[in-house]
Amino acid sequence: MAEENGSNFRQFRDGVIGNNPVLVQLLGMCPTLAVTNTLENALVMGAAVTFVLVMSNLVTSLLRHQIKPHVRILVFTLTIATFVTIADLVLKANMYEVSKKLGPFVPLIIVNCIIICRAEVVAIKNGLARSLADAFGMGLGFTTALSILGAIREILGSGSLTLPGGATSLKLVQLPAAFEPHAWIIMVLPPGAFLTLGVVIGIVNQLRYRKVKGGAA
Amino acid sequence: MKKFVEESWLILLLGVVFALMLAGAQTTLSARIRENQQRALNEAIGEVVPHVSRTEVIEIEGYQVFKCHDEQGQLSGWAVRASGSGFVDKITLVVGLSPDGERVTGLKVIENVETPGLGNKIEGEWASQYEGLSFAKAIQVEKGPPDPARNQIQAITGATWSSRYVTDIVNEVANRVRPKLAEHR
Amino acid sequence: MSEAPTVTQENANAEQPQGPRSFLVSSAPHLASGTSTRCIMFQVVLGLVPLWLAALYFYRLDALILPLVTVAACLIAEAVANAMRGRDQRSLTDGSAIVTGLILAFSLPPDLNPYMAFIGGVVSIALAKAIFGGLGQNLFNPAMVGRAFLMICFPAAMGIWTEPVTLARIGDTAVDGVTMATPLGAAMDPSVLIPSLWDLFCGRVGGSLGETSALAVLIGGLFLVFRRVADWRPVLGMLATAFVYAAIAHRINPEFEGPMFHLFAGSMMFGAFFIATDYVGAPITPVGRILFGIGVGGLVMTIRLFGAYPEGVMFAILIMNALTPLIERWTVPTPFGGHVAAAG
Amino acid sequence: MIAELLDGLKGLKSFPRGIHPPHRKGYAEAEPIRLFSPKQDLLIPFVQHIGAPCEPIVKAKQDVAYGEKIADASAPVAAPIHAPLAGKVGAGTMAVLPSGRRVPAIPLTPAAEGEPVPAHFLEQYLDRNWGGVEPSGFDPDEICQKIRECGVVGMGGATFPTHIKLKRNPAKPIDTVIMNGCECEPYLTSDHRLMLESPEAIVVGLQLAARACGAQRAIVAIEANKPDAIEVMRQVVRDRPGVEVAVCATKYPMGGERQLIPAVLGRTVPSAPKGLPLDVSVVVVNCATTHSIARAVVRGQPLTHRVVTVTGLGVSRPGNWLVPFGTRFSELIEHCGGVSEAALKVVAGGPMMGPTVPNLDVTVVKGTSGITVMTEAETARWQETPCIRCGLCVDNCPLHLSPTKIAHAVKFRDYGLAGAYDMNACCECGCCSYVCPAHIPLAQYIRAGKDQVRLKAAAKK
Amino acid sequence: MSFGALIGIFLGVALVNNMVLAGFMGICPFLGVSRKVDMAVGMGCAVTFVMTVSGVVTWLLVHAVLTPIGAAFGNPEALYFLKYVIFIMVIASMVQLVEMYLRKFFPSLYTAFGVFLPLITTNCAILGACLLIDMKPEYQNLLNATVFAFGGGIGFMMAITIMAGIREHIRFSDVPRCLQGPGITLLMAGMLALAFMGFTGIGK
Amino acid sequence: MTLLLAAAVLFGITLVFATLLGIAKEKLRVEEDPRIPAVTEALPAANCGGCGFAGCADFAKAVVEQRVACDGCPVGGFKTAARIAEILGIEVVQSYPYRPVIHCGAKTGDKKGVVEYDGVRSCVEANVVGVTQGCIYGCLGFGDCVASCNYGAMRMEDGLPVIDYAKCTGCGACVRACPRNIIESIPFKQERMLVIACSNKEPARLVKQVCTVGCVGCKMCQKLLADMFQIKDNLAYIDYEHYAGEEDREKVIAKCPADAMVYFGKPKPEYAEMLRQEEAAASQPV
Repeated sequence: MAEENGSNFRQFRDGVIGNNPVLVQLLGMCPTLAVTNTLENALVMGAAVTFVLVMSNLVTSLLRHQIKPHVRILVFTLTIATFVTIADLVLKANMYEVSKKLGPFVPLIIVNCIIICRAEVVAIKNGLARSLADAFGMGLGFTTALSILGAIREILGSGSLTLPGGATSLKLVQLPAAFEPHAWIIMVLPPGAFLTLGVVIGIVNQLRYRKVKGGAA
Repeated sequence: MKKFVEESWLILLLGVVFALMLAGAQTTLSARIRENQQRALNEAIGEVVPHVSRTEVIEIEGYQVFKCHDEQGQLSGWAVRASGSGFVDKITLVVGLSPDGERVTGLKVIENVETPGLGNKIEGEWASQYEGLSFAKAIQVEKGPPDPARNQIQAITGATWSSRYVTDIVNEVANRVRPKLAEHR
Repeated sequence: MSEAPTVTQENANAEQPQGPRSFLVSSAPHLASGTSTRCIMFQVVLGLVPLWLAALYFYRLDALILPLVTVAACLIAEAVANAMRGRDQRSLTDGSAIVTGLILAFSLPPDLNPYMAFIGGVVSIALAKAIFGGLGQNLFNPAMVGRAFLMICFPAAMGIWTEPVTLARIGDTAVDGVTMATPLGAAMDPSVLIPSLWDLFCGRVGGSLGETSALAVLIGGLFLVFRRVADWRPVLGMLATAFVYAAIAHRINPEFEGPMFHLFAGSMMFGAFFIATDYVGAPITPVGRILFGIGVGGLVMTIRLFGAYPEGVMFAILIMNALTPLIERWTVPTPFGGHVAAAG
Repeated sequence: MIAELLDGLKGLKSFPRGIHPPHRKGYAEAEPIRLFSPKQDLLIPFVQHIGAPCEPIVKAKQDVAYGEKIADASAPVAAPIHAPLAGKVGAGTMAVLPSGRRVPAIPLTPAAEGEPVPAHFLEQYLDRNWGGVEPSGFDPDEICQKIRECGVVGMGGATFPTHIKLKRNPAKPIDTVIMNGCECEPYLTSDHRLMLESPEAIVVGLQLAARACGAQRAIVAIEANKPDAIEVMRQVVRDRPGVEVAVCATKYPMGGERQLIPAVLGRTVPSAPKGLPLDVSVVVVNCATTHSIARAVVRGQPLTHRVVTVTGLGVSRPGNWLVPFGTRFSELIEHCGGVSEAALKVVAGGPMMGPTVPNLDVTVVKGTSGITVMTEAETARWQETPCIRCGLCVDNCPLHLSPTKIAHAVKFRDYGLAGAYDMNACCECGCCSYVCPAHIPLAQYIRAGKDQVRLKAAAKK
Repeated sequence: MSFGALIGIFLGVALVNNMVLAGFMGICPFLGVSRKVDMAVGMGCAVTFVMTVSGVVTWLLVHAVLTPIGAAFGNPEALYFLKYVIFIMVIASMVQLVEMYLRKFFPSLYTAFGVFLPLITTNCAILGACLLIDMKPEYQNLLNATVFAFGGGIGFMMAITIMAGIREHIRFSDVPRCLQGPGITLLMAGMLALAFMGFTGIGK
Repeated sequence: MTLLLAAAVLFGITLVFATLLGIAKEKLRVEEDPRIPAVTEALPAANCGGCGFAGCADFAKAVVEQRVACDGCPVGGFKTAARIAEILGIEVVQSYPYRPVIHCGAKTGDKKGVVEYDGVRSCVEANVVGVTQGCIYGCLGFGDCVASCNYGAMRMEDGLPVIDYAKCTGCGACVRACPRNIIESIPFKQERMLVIACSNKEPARLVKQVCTVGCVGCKMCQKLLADMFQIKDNLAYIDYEHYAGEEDREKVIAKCPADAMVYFGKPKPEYAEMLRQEEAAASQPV
């Protein structure tokens, strides 16, 4: 992938659409399932991951000539863990409520395979611009996928759509209280997460197959 | 040894640099984080006890009890942080007591993982039923319309169990904390 | 034969007047017992008739609407799934979707909003069956998946149990809305009176549409067992385990209800005869089926006595469905005469 | 299960599981055995047994007498073939066996003059005068030798050379010989008729077989649905010490040796393909085979004819015929009134295990116990629908296998998995296909799987 | 702490709040290594082992290193911000050490489940367990923490083995093409999670 | 203060782990042949099992341990073999792509004795019934080979499988799928190869009874080109070691009375190109 020719923009676009980390590469499943019960959580998590991704790609790309192969993973982990801690502290300081809801999944970004995968595949082999374009693309792709899931689950499960807005969250949509007995509560519970993601991945695959078929014909 | 240093200088260096970065972030942000945590608790206390300007933390029977004072420095009530088992998992709440410890001045559930849309209604409007109930005898949960005179509250439809667990926690507080309040007055 | 024209397989006989007559070839055996999937499904429906009659008696109109809605939902979902997979619609007539719909309906609260029942039916077929490739390939019992979905989705609506009409006094205006606790709910709640065993047996208690009357379930269920449509192994395994479990628990802690109560209360009987005996989700091996029954019985009682939910049949069946592949794997029957050596 | 309990109460010998297909033996049950004399050429295949093919020892255009040996093999597992009729041999060609195999054969034109078979052949064949024969007077090796010379093979369908089966093996001594008169296949009545019309020869043959392999005990096993045969056998056995009659429950596949041995003796035969009845000290011999043994050893008569049941709704006059080997199905059936318009399948043997033949250009061989012509109404057409995992095949498999699992594995060409479910232990009795409500041809899948595994193993070598 | 409470912790993390099905941790191996039952069991064993060991080691590091040093300088919590970095380093090193050790001294064991070991480093169930132990006050006690970590591993093994059984079972099923692989696995996991909700309240 | 403390602690812990790992690396070193991953990298990673091993990695191990020749990967063909040889540092032997051909040429109209068959519509299962058509050697026509092809390179046409050589990778799945062993992998020395499209081992008279295009074993081809053709069991075989030139082949085809010889072929364009280059290289003086 890194050897392929193409603009930085293309690298960016690939991360969002063609090579979406969640829906196509199936990486970073844990937060995808865990924090998408509301759109707000999904967006905050997406932002946090994007931040860590960018920083880790930045550091890795800068240090790529110094890193010895066998300590590679250790360096990655150290970098990622540091920036995750920073992200966690920032969240706790500025969005306390949301950070409480995300619980252990902010620190768990450390083991999110997307980040280590991008460091390994792109950042260690490429210059700064390319690495950053990739990080932003992947981060945006991740956030998009999470938002889609978050929106589906929140609207079906709670009848609302919430945007993160600091101390007071912003309700984008709020269905009337009469909707409440008809909310699909399963959607905000664990089974709903698995089912929604399964269906979404099925739909994405269907679209991809159709595209492939159309391209061949 | 030389080889070892050659191989790991980067890690050691990074370790130091990152530690410095982290410590920096920690020092700048820790005050606000603590403030956030405090504020969340204070808000809850403010909701269950009227007129709070200053609190004092004491421990009674293993419970965290906040002794609340109003602007004039007079005792305005007590807030007790208590937790107990719920339908799904633990429920943590703050219950407010009048200065004499005879009445419930408010109840706020801080943490729960009860069934969304059902059991987790204990977080909302429902909890205001407790306001004004007496501690003289155990609070009861009734499925039908409650009789406040008999110290009753109405269960959430379909979530009788969550309602009952909350009440149990409150009654437990009444039994264990209330008698000892006088000592700290 | 030498200059025989092109012979297609279908008209081989017709186009060879001068050659020797040819016959249909096939692999032995050339006889069949005459049963069919449809025939089995029809018998299950027949076995459900006593339950339906009891439900009609207790819940009147609800017993008519709910099954209709769920069966319709299941058939529609099946038809759509067939269309999406580009298959013919033959599977609509094999009766499996109807059975799923009926069992789902009979496990729902009588007063449930029909649109929710419809969602349950669609989920049953779409989620539990169609995505696995249709009849026989599903893993979880479709009706139970549908019910579990509804249970978690609409816990409030799924927790309202109408009082059987026959219990209401004549002239009572609010016949429709009277609710009462199910016997199992009562068992968890010290403030509610527990119905007598006789009431339980007849069905004069609150509960799902088809499960309240143990008598009706027994009639239908024994019919199926006698017809060998339902296997006796899971039934016996489940009921015996539940009985023993309840008896021991009752002996240790008398606050738990006795074994007879647990057999007749809730959907234990219905589950044993109509759900645990569902072929597809259960192991195919004889020993596996007994283990399946024992597992269901044990889980039901564990959930009833120690879990948060008053009734555990649905969850127990789903959990054992999930364990079925492992049970099957570990209970491969020994051939009469021992295993063939791996080297052979 | 209830049926098994009832069988036990009635004192019938039985085995667990198995099925109860319709008997349909009424078509030919009452028809006495008659001799069939073909007018057309016979086509005598050189492979009428399991083992090495025979080589012809006659030349084209040579005249042969009745019973003259016309083909033999030097290999140990083989049996010679004798001329079933007096006549003229033609040039070598190929014949189609009922199994579909094409094998070398020679035509034999019946002699135009004189009797092609000895006079009173039928009476001689069904002779009931065996009173003076005492099996102890024969030497075991001599018995085997004579059996081989007369070309006797297992006539239940397996066609394994009998002299090999009966040869004493010090490592695996035999204590019991069972005469298999169950005839559990629906439709077929040839064994039944033979037991009624020539019981003495069968019992003598059984005793000779016991003598050959050194067994102390000889058992005549008959299914309960043949009370007349049981009666006749009991009378014959009365003055034959050491021979007993066992009445078995009417159940398919009672006639399979892996079912018959547990039912009669309570012993379990180790699984195929390695386990054999002799591992539990038992030999099972078909009743037509014992009949041939007696004729071969005592009278020196070669195996040239056998009783064939021609039955089914597709033929006008069902019957039991004594037929020379090499007779074409077409001629025999023509003699029985021909095939009706409604006929759909022609099965060589019974409907549970017999192979179908594509046309009537097939010859009767030593293993052909019957020809069943079935109409659409009698037989089943398989329209495969999805397996609903009802477990009926598992519950009814007499070998306690999981047929649906094996069939599924074969369907997806995972022969390793099929082997893990003990595919090779299957006896292909067809109970699974019979009971399957989804109409899955389970037996065909399993047969195909075994076939493939065998081919792959052969290719590896 | 009574024995009953330990059982409660064990059941709570193994069944009720199963790491995979209710906690969404360890999803990647759950999807990736659940094709064969044998492999799933191997992975489950490896995870259980590493999870227990790292649970204990991180607990010790927090309570025996960070807290005392912090306390010595005035604030016991002063160094808690280093937790994440330390946790992940412990896990990564543990996994690598275990892998090297097995490879050197137990090659047969290494070939049996050594292939899963590198996967464990990025298995969030391990880090998740360490974090949960650290977050919840009831695991201040080392014994409770150990039982929790072990129970979490067993819960993971159970979930992945069941899923592997199911996937072997439906290997020949006619699943729509777009759902084959992760799609159907996620949907099945959803139904499994639905079933596991029945355990709600047990061991409380 | 916190700053320094943090730095010290993290430095300390990092030092401990780095040392531990460093020591472990020395003490617990295990040698693995570095060529194995290199070879694995060079393989097509289709994991098709065409080589007879349990996947590409397994094959790589076998190649490095010299249990199998470097051209054992049927999918990779010559290019891969060359890469592997380069990694292993050995000489490459001339290797042709192996592709399947079908030794039966009887289309639906050419078959005789076809009867109605009731049962599983699949070759392996139909083969145990065995008598669905007169010829017991010929193609059954249910398309097991088509179903076995993972590359969509086969289809049934008029009762016979047709191979799309542009898609075929030569993995051999169809060869294994055929219960009658009609499909064989042969070396494609040219774009299209001559094949005896018959497997019937019976004498001429019987072959004619069941098929209009079957090889009758007349030995005409052997007479014309004894090197290339052999007759065994009434059936002609082609020895591809001695594959004759086009002119000779055309002569034989014209003389064959049974029309049992058929050309199969047109492999992938890149193979054609590759072969052309090789031929050109071979013709140049060294």
